[in-house]
Amino acid sequence: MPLIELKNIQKHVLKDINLIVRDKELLALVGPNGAGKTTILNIIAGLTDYKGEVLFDGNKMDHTPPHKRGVGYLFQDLALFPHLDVASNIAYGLRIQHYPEATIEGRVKELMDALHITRLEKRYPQSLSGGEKQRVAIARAIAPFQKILLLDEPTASLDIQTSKYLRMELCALLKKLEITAIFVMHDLLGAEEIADRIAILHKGTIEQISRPGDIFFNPRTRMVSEFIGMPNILDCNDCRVLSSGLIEVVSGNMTIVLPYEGSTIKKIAIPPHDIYISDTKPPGPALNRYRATVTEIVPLRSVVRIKVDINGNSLLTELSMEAFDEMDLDIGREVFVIIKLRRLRYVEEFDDYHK
Amino acid sequence: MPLIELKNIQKHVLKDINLIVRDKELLALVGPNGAGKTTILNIIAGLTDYKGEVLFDGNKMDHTPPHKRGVGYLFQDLALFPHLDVASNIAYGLRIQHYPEATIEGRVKELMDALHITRLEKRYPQSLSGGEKQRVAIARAIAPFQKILLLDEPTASLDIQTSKYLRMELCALLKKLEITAIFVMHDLLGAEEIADRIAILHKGTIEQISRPGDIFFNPRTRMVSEFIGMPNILDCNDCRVLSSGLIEVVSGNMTIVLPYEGSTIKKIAIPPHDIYISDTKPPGPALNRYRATVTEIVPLRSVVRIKVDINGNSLLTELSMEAFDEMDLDIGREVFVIIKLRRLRYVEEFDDYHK
Amino acid sequence: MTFKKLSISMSFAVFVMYGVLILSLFYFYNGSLFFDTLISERTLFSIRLSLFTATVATLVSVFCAVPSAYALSRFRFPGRQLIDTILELPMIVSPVALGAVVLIFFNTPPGVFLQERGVHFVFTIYGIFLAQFITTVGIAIRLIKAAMDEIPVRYEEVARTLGASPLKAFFTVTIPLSKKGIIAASILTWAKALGEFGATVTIAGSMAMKTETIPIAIFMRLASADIEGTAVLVLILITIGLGTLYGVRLLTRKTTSLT
Amino acid sequence: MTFKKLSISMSFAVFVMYGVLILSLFYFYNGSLFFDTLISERTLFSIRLSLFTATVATLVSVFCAVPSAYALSRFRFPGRQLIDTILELPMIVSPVALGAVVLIFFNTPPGVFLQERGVHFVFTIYGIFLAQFITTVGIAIRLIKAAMDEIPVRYEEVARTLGASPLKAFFTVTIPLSKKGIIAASILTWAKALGEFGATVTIAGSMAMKTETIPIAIFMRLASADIEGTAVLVLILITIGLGTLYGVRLLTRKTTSLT
Amino acid sequence: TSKEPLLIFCGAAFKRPMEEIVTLYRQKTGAEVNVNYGGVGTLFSQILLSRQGDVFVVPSPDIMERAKTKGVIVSDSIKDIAYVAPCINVQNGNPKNIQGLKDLAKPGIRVGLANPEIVYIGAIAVEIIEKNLSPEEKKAIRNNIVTYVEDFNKLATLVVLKQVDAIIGFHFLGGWYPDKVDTVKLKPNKVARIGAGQTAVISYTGNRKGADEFIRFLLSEEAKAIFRKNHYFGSPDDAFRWVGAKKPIGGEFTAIEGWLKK
Ligand SMILES: Nc1ncnc2c1ncn2[C@@H]1O[C@H](COP(=O)(O)OP(=O)(O)OP(=O)(O)O)[C@@H](O)[C@H]1O
Ligand SMILES: Nc1ncnc2c1ncn2[C@@H]1O[C@H](COP(=O)(O)OP(=O)(O)OP(=O)(O)O)[C@@H](O)[C@H]1O
Ligand SMILES: [Mg+2]
Ligand SMILES: [Mg+2]
Repeated sequence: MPLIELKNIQKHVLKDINLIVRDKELLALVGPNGAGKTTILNIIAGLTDYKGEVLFDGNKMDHTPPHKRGVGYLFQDLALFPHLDVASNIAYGLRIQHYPEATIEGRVKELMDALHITRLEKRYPQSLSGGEKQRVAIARAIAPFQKILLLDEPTASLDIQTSKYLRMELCALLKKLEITAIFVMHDLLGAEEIADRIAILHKGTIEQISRPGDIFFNPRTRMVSEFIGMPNILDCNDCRVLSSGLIEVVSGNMTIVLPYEGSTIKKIAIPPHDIYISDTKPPGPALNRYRATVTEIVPLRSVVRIKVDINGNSLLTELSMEAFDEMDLDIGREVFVIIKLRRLRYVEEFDDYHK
Repeated sequence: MPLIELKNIQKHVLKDINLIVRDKELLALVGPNGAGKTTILNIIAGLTDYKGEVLFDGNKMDHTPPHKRGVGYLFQDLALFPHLDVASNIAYGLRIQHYPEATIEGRVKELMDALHITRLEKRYPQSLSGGEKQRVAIARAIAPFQKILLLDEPTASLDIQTSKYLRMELCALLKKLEITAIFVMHDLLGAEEIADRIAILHKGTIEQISRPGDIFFNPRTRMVSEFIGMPNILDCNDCRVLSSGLIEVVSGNMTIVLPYEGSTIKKIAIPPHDIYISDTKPPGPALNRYRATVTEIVPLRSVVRIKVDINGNSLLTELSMEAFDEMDLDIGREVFVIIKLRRLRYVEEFDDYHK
Repeated sequence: MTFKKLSISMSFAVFVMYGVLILSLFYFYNGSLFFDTLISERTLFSIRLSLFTATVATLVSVFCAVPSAYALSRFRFPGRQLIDTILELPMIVSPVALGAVVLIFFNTPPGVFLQERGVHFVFTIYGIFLAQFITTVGIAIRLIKAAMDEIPVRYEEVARTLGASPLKAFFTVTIPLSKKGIIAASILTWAKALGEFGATVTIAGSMAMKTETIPIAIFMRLASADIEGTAVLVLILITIGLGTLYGVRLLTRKTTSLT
Repeated sequence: MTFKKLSISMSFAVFVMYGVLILSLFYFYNGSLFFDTLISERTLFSIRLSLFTATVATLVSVFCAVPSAYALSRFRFPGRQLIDTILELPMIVSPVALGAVVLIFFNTPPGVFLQERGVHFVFTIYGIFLAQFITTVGIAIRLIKAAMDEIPVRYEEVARTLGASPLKAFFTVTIPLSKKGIIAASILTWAKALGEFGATVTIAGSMAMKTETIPIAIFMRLASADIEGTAVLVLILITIGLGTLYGVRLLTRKTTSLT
Repeated sequence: TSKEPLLIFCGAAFKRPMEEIVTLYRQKTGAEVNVNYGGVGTLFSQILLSRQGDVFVVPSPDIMERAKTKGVIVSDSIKDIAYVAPCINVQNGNPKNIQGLKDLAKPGIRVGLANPEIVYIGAIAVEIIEKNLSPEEKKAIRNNIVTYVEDFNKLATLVVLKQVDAIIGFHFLGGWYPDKVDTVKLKPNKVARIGAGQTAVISYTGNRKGADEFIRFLLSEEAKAIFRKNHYFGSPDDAFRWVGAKKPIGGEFTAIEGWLKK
């Protein structure tokens, strides 16, 4: 059953948003700056007016004030209460909802522990560092046991370690408490780790909404594949395990060799900057090395995108401006192409053992 | 010649900071939340009092007011002027320094173009999205041609594509204009891409300061290796190129097979979560698969860290709590260990062709 | 640095101006008269009356002003601009005239009606409250509104998403955040109520031991061209007034500097 | 929703109170007297004099108040708390008494010295300025300070890193950001100066065609028990005063709502 | 009954004796008496608008006339209670050596007057100037007038605080401020009239008996003694003797018209 439904929402950049978030689902909202992510959250929380309809559990919410919607919201700009110390900021929602003082204390302590801010308990927001503020804001948004949680870039100011653990813990916590949540994120990889589904928003339109892997390997629009930074996605027609611990994958008229790790490969994604071009024959063994023809040259700001054709397979590569200047490439020219294996991604037939 | 020198700086969490930033250098300041990064920038910009000495070009700056230091500063909280539109925000520093109106106009236009905010020219900050605000703040900090630039998490709210391009462009721009810059970042990988040197700050102490690769492969303290998330760094004693396009690397009593890409390998770093443990013999070929003994179990919040011993080589692995619960591991137990190749990093003897 | 000095000097200049005015009172100062006046039953009554009425009037004024200021600061409703402007009335119309207007009101049918129903303001202590309330409530609203205008609505929104009703958000967020402004407004209101003379004397009269507040007592001295007595009473008023305010300020500083 | 209604009602209640006061003037209103009074040479002189002096006094007051408020809001220096408190003086001491204190000052040696050097405030139009200045500058400072207190220092810091000296940061950041507060303070100051009676009449006297401002003219009517004339003049004062302020407010609303 | 509180409106010029008299009256009768002091014109407005009060005490008959016209007072209850004579008052020791009316026209003399529109002594002063001086002198004196004040007491303050050199005031000021104010008598022929403090019952009174009783006390010898102690004249004759000639008491006058618009 859908828990949150948006119908024909229009506001600012949002053109005509229709979105369903299922009960207990964890939806990641991903998209470039100015796509309308925060606007969507504001609409769900009831903080702004809009055209269209918002339904929770099938009930129209358009005239329900924010405090009756039961929606926890981590604001992008945090907005910690400057007149309350860290503990009171976190306890605010619990106090206002008249939880017993013992519950409040326990909950606040637990959250402060989880977010490593116990030692900041009595400090006021203006003396906190950026990341410390974000942690407090997260704790405050989660504290009052609300059924729906909206998190606008919860890890933007966190250091990588914290950000990673937090993501995973939040995810576990939400699942345990059966909370329906929308995460806004910039980092598609981070989103994939935790989300049940990912919605890609671009210029006020939802370009795609699907399970994590799907977005990666089935980008439905050009925008999505640009956005995930993986325009080279190859379907594998055939796989052959080599005796030496490698697997040979055939895609169109091209053969790519990968380390074999015990599974059949369905699709490969190659980031453009991991495909190298050389105008001279490079040294070393001939692993994943091809002859190709330049078919298109698109100079961007600091890099040049070059489309090459390898036996009828079209690949997009990326070259730094300096490297490009050195090489004197032209459309129609023959070049050597090397595919690096480092950052290859692939969909396997069965998944990893523990994940 | 050192451009910025900090001598025995003390303030808040900062214990006794000594730091030299060389002329035209691009230094990345990396560290967990609350390490004191922002505090260091504030001290260099002259926005706070402190114990110790700050020197620019050998001149004591401790009593020079901020506007005479010639330091551009991107604040972590952005702090766009709410009474000025986007163009005027960017032009502020130029106007105040009496640049001719034509220069101002050109500069503002150029920066707005570079940051894709030209269409926001006449908008006021409060109607901008988080990422749009950050772009404006970056443009404003860069605009007035200052000799020193401090950027506090310049890409925190940017989407990944923009963030990547911006990093590279900023880097090119700074080099071109011979600006000395300090970037505060959370993302070590991002820092490596652009920084001349990286300083790792932790709890008010500079733990290490060295060239990008060095930090990665020669973490000088336990904290640093924890922070970079790569506790498994193996020196390679020997390399053997296999005929099949693979290379066999010997480290201690262990042999690891990697795809051979034309270079000899010096060191390998393996992220703990890319080392899988299984209590039963996994299917598939025996590539990078070992028998090991569990020597230590450290339950963290949502993951468990397990130290294993492979023929005398100690490796740290990471397991999700659920997987751990399923497996019933104990110290001294024999397990199977598989090293995935996907996210391996290695130092090669010679570098890639174009980079 | 020079600008800092300049602006501090300017504030000192204003201080000196008011300070010199206070000091010049000592030119006519007569120590024994000061104490005789201070401990006379009549002066003590005036002091008590003044402190009591000013405090009550301030409480009522601020009580009305806080929600009104909030409405004017946060909501857009027809007539808002008009209300905002009319609040200047007690400034534009001098207190004596304002008092006269109140008396005029009590002459109109609704005023007569009220008075016949036992609402006796004229020449009673309630008249003092009324005078002080009318002359202060407008300015109290404007002061508190000015403070609330500067507080981002965002914090109230946050409170709403945490389950606070508008009323609760108002009490737990808006009021604490504008505390500084409300205290400043209360102080000013109290000062103005304490010093209120023109409207008070017109509405409540100047009856000794009944409606004689300190400002009225000062006026009575002045009205007998008793300069020494005037100087002494003004000094008493200033001592009590500024002393109280200084105390309040010291007390509230700790609380407000934290936030 | 109910709270919103409640707070709006409260502001309406205050509006109604002041509105009823104004309306009750019409009980004694006499149309032809209104126009006769309005176009009489003497009234026109009073109007011109009042508008002129109030405007000049407001300009001077605000000019002194802005840097002083900034100093009190941003810098910690010895005596700050004391200065802050003494600003309440013109509130605590009623205008008539304040005027008397000024007269007393001109009777002390420094005052005599000033007067002998040709500084003639007493019984001149400069006395009107002085009276209006003294009664308004304190409150103007406190109002502007209240607004500046709410503006984060951060914006000034940003300006400094962009190369702005403290003075420039003040003009390009602090002033524009506190524009709303400064305008509100100016409006209140102007209103108070326009309505200032007690100190003016004491320092500058009440000579028709010389120092007779509208509030003084109103008092003259009241003191001759000319209720109709009083009502008419109060209406004229209110019309001019509130009218001007309403206009100013409409004009500045556009500019301030943008920011 | 006379135990009902009595509300009296009293012109500020009579505050000194009235306070004593009221205290005495309270002691004698135990009645509750409240007195509002103030500018007499303002008091008049207050009575008009509040429709309250029992007894009105004014320092001059003109206001009583107008009160009568407006029906504010019971017309047959008007009584004279004390008398005052106009004179010139100067700073202590008469530093500018002002000997008579003409001296006020000398260049450089600062003269203060009560506002003739609203204060009785202001009107009397204007009348004296109008009747006794040549047009040139009048012009000169008008140039010397630095201010009008809005009530009698401020007139006294002007001299006490040395803001003016001379005022045209009442004879008792010298007695009130022996070490601050000196009196310069006008020549008998210059004085046009003497003033009389009057009292009357206010028509809105709800306690006519108490009001009458209080007025009777005001006219008693005890009260007269207090007036005398405060340097008022207890009878017209005392005043005439001080002035040096018999003069009309109170009355209407129209001399001030030309003074309003300068
Ligand atoms: N009040 C407004 N008036 C006009 N446009 C607005 C207003 N508020 C937001 N916008 C625009 O709507 C678009 C979407 O804003 P939103 O804040 O939802 O973006 P976002 O997806 O959250 O971006 P980011 O990743 O940068 O936070 C932006 O381009 C923004 O400029
Ligand atoms: N005014 C203050 N009083 C006390 N402690 C403070 C104050 N300001 C900052 N700190 C503390 O100093 C430490 C360093 O703060 P700083 O802002 O420099 O951290 P940071 O490295 O920038 O962290 P982040 O990545 O979260 O932005 C933090 O723990 C912070 O709580
Ligand atoms: Mg956003
Ligand atoms: Mg920081």
